[in-house]
Amino acid sequence: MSESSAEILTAPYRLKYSYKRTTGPVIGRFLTDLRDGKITGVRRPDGAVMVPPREYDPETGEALSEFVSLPDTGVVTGWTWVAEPRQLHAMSTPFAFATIQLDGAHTGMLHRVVAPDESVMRSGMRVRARWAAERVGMITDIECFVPEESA
Amino acid sequence: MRDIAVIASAQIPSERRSDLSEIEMVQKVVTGAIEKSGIDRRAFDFWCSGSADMLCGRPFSFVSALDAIGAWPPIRESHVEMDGAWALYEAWLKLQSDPGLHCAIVYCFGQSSLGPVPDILATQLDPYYETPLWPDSISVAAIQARALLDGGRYTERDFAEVAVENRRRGKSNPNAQLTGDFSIEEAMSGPYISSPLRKHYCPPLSDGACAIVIASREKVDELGFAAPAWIRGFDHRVEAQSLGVRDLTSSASTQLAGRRAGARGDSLDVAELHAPFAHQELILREALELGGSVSVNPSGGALAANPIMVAGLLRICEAAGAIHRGEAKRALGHATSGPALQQNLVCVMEAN
Amino acid sequence: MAELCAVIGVGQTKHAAIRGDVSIPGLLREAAFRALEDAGITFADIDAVILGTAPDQFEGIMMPELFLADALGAVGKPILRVHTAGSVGGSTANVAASYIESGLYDRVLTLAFEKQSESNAMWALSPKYPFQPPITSGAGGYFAPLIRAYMRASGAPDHIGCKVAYKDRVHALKNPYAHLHIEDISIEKVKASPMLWEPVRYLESCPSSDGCAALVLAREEVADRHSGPKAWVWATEMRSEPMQFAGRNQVLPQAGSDCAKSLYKKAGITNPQAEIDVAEIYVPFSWFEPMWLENLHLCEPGEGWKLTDNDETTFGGRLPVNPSGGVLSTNPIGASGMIRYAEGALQVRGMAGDRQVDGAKVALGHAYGGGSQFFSMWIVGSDKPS
Amino acid sequence: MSEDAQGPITMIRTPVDLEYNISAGPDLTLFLRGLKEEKKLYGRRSPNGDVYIPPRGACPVTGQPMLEEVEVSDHGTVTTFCLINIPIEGQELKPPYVFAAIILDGASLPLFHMIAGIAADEARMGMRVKANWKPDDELVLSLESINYFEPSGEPDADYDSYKEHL
Repeated sequence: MSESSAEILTAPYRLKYSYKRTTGPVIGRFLTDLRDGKITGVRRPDGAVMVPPREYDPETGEALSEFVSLPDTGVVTGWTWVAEPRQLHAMSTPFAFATIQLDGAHTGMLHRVVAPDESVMRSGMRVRARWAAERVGMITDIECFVPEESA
Repeated sequence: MRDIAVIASAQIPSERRSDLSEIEMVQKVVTGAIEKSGIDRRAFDFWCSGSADMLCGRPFSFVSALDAIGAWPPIRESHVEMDGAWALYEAWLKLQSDPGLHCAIVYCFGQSSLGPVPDILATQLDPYYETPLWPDSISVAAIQARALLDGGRYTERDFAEVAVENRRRGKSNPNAQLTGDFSIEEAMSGPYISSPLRKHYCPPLSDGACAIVIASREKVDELGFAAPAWIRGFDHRVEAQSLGVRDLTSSASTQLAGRRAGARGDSLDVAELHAPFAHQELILREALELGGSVSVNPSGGALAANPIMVAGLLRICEAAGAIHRGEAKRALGHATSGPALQQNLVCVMEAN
Repeated sequence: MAELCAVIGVGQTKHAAIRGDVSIPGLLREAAFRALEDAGITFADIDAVILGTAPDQFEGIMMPELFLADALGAVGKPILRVHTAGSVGGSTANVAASYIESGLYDRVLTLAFEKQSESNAMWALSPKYPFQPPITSGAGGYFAPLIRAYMRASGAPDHIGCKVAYKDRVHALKNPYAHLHIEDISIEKVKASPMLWEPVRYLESCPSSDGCAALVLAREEVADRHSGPKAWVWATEMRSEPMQFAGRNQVLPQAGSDCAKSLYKKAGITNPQAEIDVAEIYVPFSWFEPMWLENLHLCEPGEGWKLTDNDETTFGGRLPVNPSGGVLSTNPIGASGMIRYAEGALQVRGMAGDRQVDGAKVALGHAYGGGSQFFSMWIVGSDKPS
Repeated sequence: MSEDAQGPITMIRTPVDLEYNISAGPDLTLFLRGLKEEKKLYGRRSPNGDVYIPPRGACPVTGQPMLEEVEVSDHGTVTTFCLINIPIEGQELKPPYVFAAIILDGASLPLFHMIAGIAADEARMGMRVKANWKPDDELVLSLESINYFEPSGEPDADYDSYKEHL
């Protein structure tokens, strides 16, 4: 068979798998509390509070275990607008990916912000968590954050 | 530190979708670099490659690449699941560690055409807190770009200038993919991919491969190689990943790696920076304190061609090429990895 | 070598089918802290981190060293990720040793892990991928025909595989970190276990584990100041060959043979059969013990199975092999090679507890991967190399 | 999702679902089209004269591009095999089945496929086999165009004739 006539074959392939992740005590504590409608951070030796909590200090690797309760309100510290959500995003309308610093926390948390449109979005805006109707112990138990005035 | 030089490299033109299989891509660049080096294939003391399985969604993709390089009789060989720039670092260190070794070849390959790269890269993030939200790599870079705008030192016009300049310079690079004369206005009126990142500030999706040969001073002398690019400093550093725990407007790891590699911005003729997104070049220029006399990305950089897992090593190939061609006395190649410039590598090279 | 390298710290997790009590960072940190504690240092003393793990599909995390960087105390430091298929645990330690041997780093932390319980190993290793032959049969299906070919060529009697499996499972009972502790193990029990990939039985096969191993390596001057026992790296070596080519001997691959010969030469070992006191060899299916003994020149060709049959590869024998229980007892794939290296280092440091081989001064660590095509090895000794 | 909605969360499920479009490359395309369109097995000759099947993009021994295509027979010799008794996730075949390395006449290295048409315990090294093809209208772009290999009735091959191909 002649080579020139042979168009290169292609085929779809789906990498689909539901990974099973054991959480360990710190991540597990945060997710358990989320399921129960509470947000929990962890305190670093210098007093700074990180949420979501990590098992260790990101600078030194030192183990952390002092949990701190936080409100579900905070400030957007950075964002981008996703005008056309894709299937993976599980969002039916445009939204923002944002880093959100909860009141009392010293680091940002990556999450979604749902706002009427992009023009509402700005760094420094106050937001409040909108909790998922059914909470199962995942980061998506917070469905998204919304502008505080509209909450 | 032992004197080691980059003496040859080869690449294939970056394309949106290559008809070549991985094996053929690797075969071409490896054989190309070997032929340019003048070293017999069997005489290489060490081989190292870089690639990432998740790009094709199949485990052990580097195993079939081994079929392409003539690994017989058996070779001393290793692989990093990283951009090829880190494979070069491993090879350079291997020659540093053993005075009995004199030459090594490094290769890498990556196809962005096989899978949804921005979504695949979301699997690099924290698997408990972040990946379940599927923040794609463009959104992540856009959060960084926004932080830069919020910081007030740069405006969107600066992003546009970087994009336009790289695509213009890329016109003279036969291996580049997305090049041309665009106007600032054109760039600034293009559609948003993830605001504030417009289409022009984002890299193309590319398939590509490249290979590079390094050799000791003894080997360079033996070959009578005229214009080696001597590696004078080589370092790589990482930061914490999470976007919420680091300053996205600067690159501490680039700064540290640059200092340790002796980059000294004012002393360089050429700097090839691996900045897939336009705003990242601004951050890197600051981190490396590049002065106005430095020619940045004469190749067009990653904005002109961005084969994933390859684009970093390509920067070192291009910087070394400037020395080989006598266009630079001192050149820097930089590579980045991870979300929003999390991990960075700097290689400083000099002419004889 | 530009610089001598020594192991000054060894750590590993308790390995298990599911380490349900830890996250991935938690698993790695368990091994890392044990190694650091053994070395008497902290993350702050480490200059670089080298991480190895097998395909990213196992955990579904692309290049996990990136998200793990802060958990491993690597912020502001170099971190490198090695992936050379099943040999990765060994090659990762080799790369880490080259960081030290280059003279550019004082102390390096190297780790290798797999948390296989996050997915399914057979799925992760052989997904149904377009254009690939439809017959996927798992690692056992790949290696079982090679075992048959070895049996045919060597004339080894059928019971050798069971004997190796029994021996390694008994050894594992002495190792508190081993995944499988089968208290009532017997040859009969191995023989009676189901034939999975004939000629390979269930109890002749490795398990699927969660686990991590970690080593702290140091430059000579630094190691000399360290008060604890050291394992000096006499030599490291690696070899690779293509998976398939015309005339390839997959039963006794040349890459393994070349690698071993070069390793011994670098280590100054002229008679490996006499000079090596203990070997930790990557044996995922029991028959690979005699196969690798031959490939590693630890016996004459065709004689590997006789060493096993004559109890020469257990405590009190000429060459104890896998006193830890080996890969047959513990197999977090990405970590399995480094566990071999770590166990060898523990032996020559005299720190192997109940599984200590008396008077072990020189140990071989071995790992292989892919289609018996990637090999990494090292020799460590109680004393500095002469 | 938590496994236990009431107690503390210790494990979560995080799905990955990524869609790829995989390319066969020119050589596998040649091979697969041969199976479907011509019921033939195409390999390629390497620069040192060996015939590789399936063909690949480069010669593993020399690292040079491969040369012309070569048709290989659908008859061959079992060089070694194993009997698979374990179900594999995603695998359609039902155990037990024989998985064998078969060196096709005219090829220089074995191809892996299933053996049927015999009792599983009758499989042996050196057995001569031939391809059992699917009907013409059921051929596919895959080795599944061959249902399995089955005994060809020829006498067993000498061990010496295939011992280099284990």
